[in-house]
Amino acid sequence: MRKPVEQIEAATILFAGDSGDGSQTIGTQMTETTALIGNDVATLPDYPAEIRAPAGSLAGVSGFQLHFSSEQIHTPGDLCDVLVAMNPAALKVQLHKLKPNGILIVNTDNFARRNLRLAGYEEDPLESQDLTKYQVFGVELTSLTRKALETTQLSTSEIDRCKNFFALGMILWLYNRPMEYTMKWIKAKYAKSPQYIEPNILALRAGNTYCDMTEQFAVSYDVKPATFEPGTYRNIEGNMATVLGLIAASHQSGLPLVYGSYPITPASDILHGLAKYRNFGVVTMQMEDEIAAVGVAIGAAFSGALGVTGSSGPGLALKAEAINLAMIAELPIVVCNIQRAGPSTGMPTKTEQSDLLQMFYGRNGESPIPIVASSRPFDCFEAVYEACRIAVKYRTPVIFLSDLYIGMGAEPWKIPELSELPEIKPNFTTSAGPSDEFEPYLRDPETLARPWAKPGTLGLEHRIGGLEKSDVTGHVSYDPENHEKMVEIRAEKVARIANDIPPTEIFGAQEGDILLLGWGGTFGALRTAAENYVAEGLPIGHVHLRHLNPFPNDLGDILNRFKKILIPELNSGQLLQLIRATYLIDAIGINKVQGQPFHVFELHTKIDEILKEIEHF
Amino acid sequence: MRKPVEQIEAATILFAGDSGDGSQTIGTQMTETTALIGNDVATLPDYPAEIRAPAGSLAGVSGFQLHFSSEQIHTPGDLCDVLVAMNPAALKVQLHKLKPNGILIVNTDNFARRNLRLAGYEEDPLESQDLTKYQVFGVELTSLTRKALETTQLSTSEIDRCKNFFALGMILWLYNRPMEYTMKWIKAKYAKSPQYIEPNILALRAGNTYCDMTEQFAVSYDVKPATFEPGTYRNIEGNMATVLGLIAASHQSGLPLVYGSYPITPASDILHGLAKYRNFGVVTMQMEDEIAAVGVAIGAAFSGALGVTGSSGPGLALKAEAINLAMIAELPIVVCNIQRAGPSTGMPTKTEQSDLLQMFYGRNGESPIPIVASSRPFDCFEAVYEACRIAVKYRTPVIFLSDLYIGMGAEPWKIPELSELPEIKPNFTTSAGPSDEFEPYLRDPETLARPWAKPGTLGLEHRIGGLEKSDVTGHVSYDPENHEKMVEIRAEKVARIANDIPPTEIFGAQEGDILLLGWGGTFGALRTAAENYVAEGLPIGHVHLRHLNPFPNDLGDILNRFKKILIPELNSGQLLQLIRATYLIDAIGINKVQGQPFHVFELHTKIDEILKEIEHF
Amino acid sequence: MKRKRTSRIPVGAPTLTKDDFKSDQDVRWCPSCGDYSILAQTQRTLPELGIPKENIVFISGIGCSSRFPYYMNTYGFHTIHGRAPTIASGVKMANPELSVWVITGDGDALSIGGNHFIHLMRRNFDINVLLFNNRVYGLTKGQYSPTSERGQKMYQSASIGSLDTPFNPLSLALASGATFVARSVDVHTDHLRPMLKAAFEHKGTSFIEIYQNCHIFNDDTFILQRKKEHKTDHTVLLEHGEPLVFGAEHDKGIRLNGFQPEVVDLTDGEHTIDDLIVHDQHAEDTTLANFLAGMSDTPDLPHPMGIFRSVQHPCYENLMTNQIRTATERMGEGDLDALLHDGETWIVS
Amino acid sequence: MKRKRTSRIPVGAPTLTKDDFKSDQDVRWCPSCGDYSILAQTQRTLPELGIPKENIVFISGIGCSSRFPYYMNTYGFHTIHGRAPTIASGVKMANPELSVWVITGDGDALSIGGNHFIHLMRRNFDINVLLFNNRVYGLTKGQYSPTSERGQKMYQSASIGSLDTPFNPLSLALASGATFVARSVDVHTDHLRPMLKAAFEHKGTSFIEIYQNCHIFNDDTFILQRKKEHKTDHTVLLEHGEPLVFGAEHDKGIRLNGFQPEVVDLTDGEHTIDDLIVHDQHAEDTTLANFLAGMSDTPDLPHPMGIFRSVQHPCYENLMTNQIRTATERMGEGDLDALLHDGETWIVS
Ligand SMILES: Cc1ncc(C[n+]2csc(CCOP(=O)(O)OP(=O)(O)O)c2C)c(N)n1
Ligand SMILES: Cc1ncc(C[n+]2csc(CCOP(=O)(O)OP(=O)(O)O)c2C)c(N)n1
Ligand code: SF4
Ligand code: SF4
Ligand SMILES: [Mg+2]
Ligand SMILES: [Mg+2]
Repeated sequence: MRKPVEQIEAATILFAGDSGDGSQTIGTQMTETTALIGNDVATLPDYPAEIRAPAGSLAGVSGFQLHFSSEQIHTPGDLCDVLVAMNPAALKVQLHKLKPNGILIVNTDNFARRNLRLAGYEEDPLESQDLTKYQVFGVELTSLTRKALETTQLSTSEIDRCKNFFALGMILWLYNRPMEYTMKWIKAKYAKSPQYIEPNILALRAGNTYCDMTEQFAVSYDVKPATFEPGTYRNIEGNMATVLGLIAASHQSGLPLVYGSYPITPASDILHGLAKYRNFGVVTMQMEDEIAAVGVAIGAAFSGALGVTGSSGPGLALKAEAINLAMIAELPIVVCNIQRAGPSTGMPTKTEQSDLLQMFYGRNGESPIPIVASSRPFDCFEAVYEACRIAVKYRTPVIFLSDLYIGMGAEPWKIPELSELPEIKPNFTTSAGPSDEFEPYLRDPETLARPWAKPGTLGLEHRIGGLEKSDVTGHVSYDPENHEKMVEIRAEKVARIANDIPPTEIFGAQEGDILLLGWGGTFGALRTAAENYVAEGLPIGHVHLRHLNPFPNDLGDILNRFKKILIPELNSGQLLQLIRATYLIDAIGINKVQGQPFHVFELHTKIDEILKEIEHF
Repeated sequence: MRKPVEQIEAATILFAGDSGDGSQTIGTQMTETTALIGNDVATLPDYPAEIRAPAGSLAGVSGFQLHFSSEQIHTPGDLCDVLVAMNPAALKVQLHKLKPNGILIVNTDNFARRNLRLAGYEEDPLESQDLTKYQVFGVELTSLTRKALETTQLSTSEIDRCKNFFALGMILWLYNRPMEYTMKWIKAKYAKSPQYIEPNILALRAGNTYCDMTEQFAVSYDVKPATFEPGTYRNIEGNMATVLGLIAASHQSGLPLVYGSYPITPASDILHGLAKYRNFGVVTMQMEDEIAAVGVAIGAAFSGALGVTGSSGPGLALKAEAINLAMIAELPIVVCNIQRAGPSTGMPTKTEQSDLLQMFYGRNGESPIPIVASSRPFDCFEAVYEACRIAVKYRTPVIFLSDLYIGMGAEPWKIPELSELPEIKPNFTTSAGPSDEFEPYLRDPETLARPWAKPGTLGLEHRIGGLEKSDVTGHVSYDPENHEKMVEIRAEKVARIANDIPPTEIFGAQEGDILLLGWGGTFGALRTAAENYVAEGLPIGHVHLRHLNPFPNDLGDILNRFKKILIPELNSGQLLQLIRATYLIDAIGINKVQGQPFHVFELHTKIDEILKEIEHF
Repeated sequence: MKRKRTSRIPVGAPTLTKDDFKSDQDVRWCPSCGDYSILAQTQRTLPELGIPKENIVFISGIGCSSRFPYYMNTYGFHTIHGRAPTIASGVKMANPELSVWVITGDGDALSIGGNHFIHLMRRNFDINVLLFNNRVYGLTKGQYSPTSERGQKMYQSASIGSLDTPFNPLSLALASGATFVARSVDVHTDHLRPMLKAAFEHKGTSFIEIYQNCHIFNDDTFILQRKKEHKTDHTVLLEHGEPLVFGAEHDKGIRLNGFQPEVVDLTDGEHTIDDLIVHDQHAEDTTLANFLAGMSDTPDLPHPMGIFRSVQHPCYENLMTNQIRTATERMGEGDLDALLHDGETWIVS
Repeated sequence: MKRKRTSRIPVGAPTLTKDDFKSDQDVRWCPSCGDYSILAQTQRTLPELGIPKENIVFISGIGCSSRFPYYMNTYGFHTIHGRAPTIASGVKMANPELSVWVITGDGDALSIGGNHFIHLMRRNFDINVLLFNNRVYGLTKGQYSPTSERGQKMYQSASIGSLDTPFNPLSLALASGATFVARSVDVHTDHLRPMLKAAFEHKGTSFIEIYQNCHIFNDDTFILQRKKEHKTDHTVLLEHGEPLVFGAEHDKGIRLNGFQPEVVDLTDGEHTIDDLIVHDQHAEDTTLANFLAGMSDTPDLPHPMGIFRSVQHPCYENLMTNQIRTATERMGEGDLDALLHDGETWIVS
């Protein structure tokens, strides 16, 4: 008998278990199903530390959080409505994320003494008083799955690997979602090992039926579709959006894409993703190290291709010397930095925004390089495309900043029309010009870009390199005035990109008490916080910077329209430092350096404080 | 017959010629002689671009400028009183440095058509009107030397190589300096090829006699000894002072010195210099690259030695990842950056101060590292010693900044008493402490330094690494709060070094209109400019920072006591950026990015402008 | 065998056991990972070396294998990717008394760290290098490495197969001047332990390639050399002065055909043991060692296991220590005050 | 010999001359530097290759030798220290039509650039690498390099002599899987030119070590191999299929003694040409090539000059182009709009 259905606006679910428990898989299935139904969705996979942890240990807990809503949302949610804990370790690690009175589903079969000990529980939490503030549902997930699959040909250990779908079946019931999408997915996934299709589907159904038949849940929930702009949508992860953005830039510009890389978490997926699209002429080269990888991109750019490289913090440190060569040689390459928590090896599976100043200044000498940051998973497409556009138009390396949080997070994306994509024109030089002497450092008067002359073009033979070059002719020069001039030209070229940036959008109040100024992966938390205050009618605005170098021309003006500038960052205050130096404004940082994204409530707390201070003045 | 002697306060001489002409040698001889007489001296060798240029070409001109005085001086002088030009190229390149009515000595034997053409002269400048504003002395240096040496056994080409000493003989006469020091030097230098001793001495004497006998110079000059603080003095180059500072730190701390390096201009001389002192137990290792070089320093520090590495801009970029490891592992190493003109390969034989922000921020994640800068050649001793002291006391990598200009410049140095040198105590941990469990991240409550436990010590076996470490225990930790705490501790540890820095000295006005705020190799020009204004009674002060990270605690106060803060730098405004961000002060930069040091008059021009502006307010 | 510089445990002191070498950290590799066995053999071998455990230092780069130092109750340093040889050089140079072990993977040593690897070999510090070769990047989840076979499709990275010709780590080490080169297998415990011991005993850089199974991302890549049922036909044990015989029944051997190795059947009546190549691990010339190293690149030949080369050359740290001694004899113990006053000085009073 | 991919000058077009390959820049090496001769031989050889000069790219690192591209009137890129192989790989991959030449020094290629060097060799791009070996860092004024002889006191850096065992560049290249390996001498112009040509003709990475004299910092380091009066006794010319004979009177030869090379006197009545090693540059197995490469490390043996190895393996850029072709055949030419709509989509209206 179908139980009552309650309409709610949004829900947040966290699946947690051992790395081998398949939480990522069912999280993704729930995400896709929910997106297809028309909810807005945001996800946050939370991988265990980059260590192979023993089964059942705290270090081995893998989580997948998903937030969906009938309204537009921007974050994977702060606290959760439902926590699915496949073992005691998952419970221990993730319980603090569950809302009071939230639904806690645990696999009681995994709460044997050994597992409790591994998780550091002295006594069984299911029997103690600790969980009384939650709605606890102990389910014998393993036994129930085994029973449901006893007629199949699978071994017990194979059957046990299906239990995640039992759990998914329950959650689909709880939120009134159809099972079709997942069934289709299972069929496709196991097309080559068809013996697994039926059992997984059986487990899924069993979980669903289990809720139907038992008195476990008093109600089920429904989240109506969100209102989206009209268009065709898909669900997309940040790193995949980066892959598509790069291919799109290559396709639209007509430049072959050459991606040089060396694996590193969390940037490797861009290499993996691009490697699949050889039919777009995409060349990926897994090189011996990060230096070789950027070398390949530089060489490709010299040859007239779109040279791209990607890595994360430590890899970026290694690339610095070569990026500087691309800068002085004025060759268009794009350098992707999918940031993770530093310093040094740091916490490779956690997120952070702490490479901004490295990207600005981490090279010897005066070395200005444009920096473009994406703000959310789907935005990676537009942002990396913009990086390619700037690189080609201005003949300069461009840094594209993303981070682990947006790179691995997913959300619905309105697929753009190809005709909406900005133009990228390589404008190769094909002849020496009137003087008949090709001048490789003669500049475009507007952009200050120098000519791009591909090897293979008759009459444009020329030599470039990392020694200072004479203006116009490009010959090696140690002339003092020339050096100063070239340093100025290179800075001015980057500065002029600001003329090519649309006016800055301010969300919420256009002037007033507080401006939240952010960049990168904190967009969701900042926008949600801003929406909340704006809904209360408070004079608070939010600006999220896509271009970090140069800053938009109108930024100074905007900053002056607010009493306080708040700069929340997942670092110790890096944009803060730049804004203070540039605009001499006493901006204030809200900083979190925990390898975790902001919770909206953390922002609220700080903003409330500041609001109080402002009132006291 | 001895001609009249005129007393003057100071003189600046520039020797210029082909790389093979020996200008560096006679420049050094004149410097040593002059220092021994008791003048204050400052020098500036100006090497040709890092290219083997054809003889007689503009690119091949090598210069050596020297400034000496009966007063304290701080720079090698702006414009010169005497220019010795050994060929037309030298004349062409260096003439703009000669004062109007200055003495120009040219080797007329080298002004044949071929040489004129190589230097790009259409007609012989000695015959044209261009030189009328100078006192031109054409001397047949080559022929005269050949004549003087005709009785020796040397071949003509060997004889020609002695002509620089003929020129030196003339200059010694002109400034009434004795020839003894040089004669002694020639004897020592050619001890193993004695056939060269006599001829060189003959040439020297011949040049001297030539002035005595001919009517060339109407007067000769005398510069009285300067008043120095009492003490024992020697002449010293910046890189050599660095070598001695490192050996002194090793000696005083009892820590063996291990220097890992890879050759690069202008840092190689530190490697060359240190390699000579194996009898101090100094280990130098020329490694395969800059990464390996810093790796050696880190390993040595882990083993309980004083690990040091040195390089210049591009090499520093390569070392960034490993320096970050030393930072998170909290191991004491010293990283020397002898800056040169960037970006990229840039202009390797020219000076610049443009790596400051790279040193601050050129690493992934939050990576605070103390930075100490030397301000003049002899100051390298004290500054690098201070870097070692901080590294050992706070268990942290420390960056020591020098540059090509001070590294290759020379001046008299008052040799310190060993007892004056600050203490450096390694304080190795030798036992696990009361808990019997060694805790490698338990901190000194005052300095926040962690213990230094050398391999080989029983009971202190422990593991460190680049992953985030748990406070106190040092175990690998992905705990969010721990990470934030460790980021804060590492920042706080560096911040506390400010408590260990003496109060900042302000030269000149202690408050008033303008504060000249500088760092590094610009000291001489800034101090000279400040002295000039102070002498005129103007309220101008000068602060030169030794510690760039952290800033001295009293700096904010000092800045507030002046109407305008002027920050002259040989870059596009790097300290400027830091000061603006930190103190929100509208400081103004005076920037020169030409690969050349400031001329004092350039500072005067800007300061005068600002003074006018202040008056207009 | 010359005496090691490393100081030895005094006679009569309690002997150490395997457990003394276990740290308090949970070992975190995947179940069935070959790294467990290598760890266990190392912990079993170290007590036999007779050196105090506080004199032992393990230095690693980054990778699954590079977690090794955390599990050893000795001094340890888990450094950065590829750079362990440089840091180990600094450790050894600053204190030649220490017994220094570098733990590295095929990616760590031969991809990003390839240059340091070859330079370490030529410098010949007295350092032991254990390369865990699983022909894959384990830690970053299954990309191909410089030892992965060409065309091999990997878990994620080269979805269309690697294009690179793999390195042979032994050939590279030999070409770089390595003085001790050996090979063993993670689970061949009775072979691995003596190899570890021999590496330690060798004065100079010792390099052991250890075939290691990555159960998750490259399972069974060395199945023929690792598994009991295959290994007798697919490996040949090198013994100094002995002919190259292999097979379950010692029925096969390797002989030279021109410059090429060739398998012969010792039971066919045509070939005898006298036709076979006789191993000489102490040959100064590397031709034989090179030849043996190349065998694993040739399909159908057994992979040699054991010591390929072991020759005595001067160690870097000894040469440096000699320079210091000589300089001190010649110039006297460094006198700082005299050094500061070196050259021409003058006194102002 | 397979046809090169590089497009050729159309028949009938004016032929190029040496002067076409001279740039307008003054050549700036020290007088008597060996680099001049290498430059001249290259400028003389290029017109003979029949390829348009706009299709030629010279890529170098940093060092005296690396100034080379500035003097060639082709496309050129003077990059950063040690990284030329990586940039050249990108250039070639992005446009396989180009004829790509890497110019490097012993420090550039084997010290800071050692890793890229060995990886370039194993990938086998169709790139030509010329290593100017002067056994010293010229540009930075005379420090020892990885090919400097041990114990050699250098102009300034190792005032007490280098402690490192030198690399043999050929051995390293061979161990890395190089498919074309040769050696020549700066001033042996009639030998160098055919080597340059052969390198170009070879499809795959071609590596030539060129003994080069640094007149200023390491004069005459190769005096025995460079000077007319010595070279007949101190070099042996390799010719495919020919025995290893040398000496002014062709009176000496090299034979194999066990695994060791040995000089024999062909006039002593005991030895004949049939005892000698016969060169086989096309051998797939590298044992012979390794053996020949090792000769220059052994005192008193002549240094082999010529082509040590030349075998045909697939080139990286061709393998990649094939992957692109196969993928396109299988999946169709990339359709961006379809790609963006890949997977599950839904429409909001
Ligand atoms: C500078 C840098 N680049 C890349 C990485 C990412 N990374 C970590 S381990 C590794 C490869 C590991 O492979 P291997 O050395 O074979 O060790 P295994 O995990 O197989 O034992 C890579 C690419 C890193 N940590 N640092
Ligand atoms: C990153 C970096 N490190 C060091 C240097 C300094 N450097 C320039 S060339 C060179 C060595 C040159 O030796 P080699 O490659 O043998 O070339 P040669 O000058 O002998 O032709 C060095 C160490 C540099 N330019 N960049
Ligand atoms: S991924 Fe492979 S190498 Fe790494 S721990 Fe797991 S099984 Fe071992
Ligand atoms: S220093 Fe040596 S290698 Fe460099 S240009 Fe001069 S002679 Fe040639
Ligand atoms: Mg591996
Ligand atoms: Mg060289």
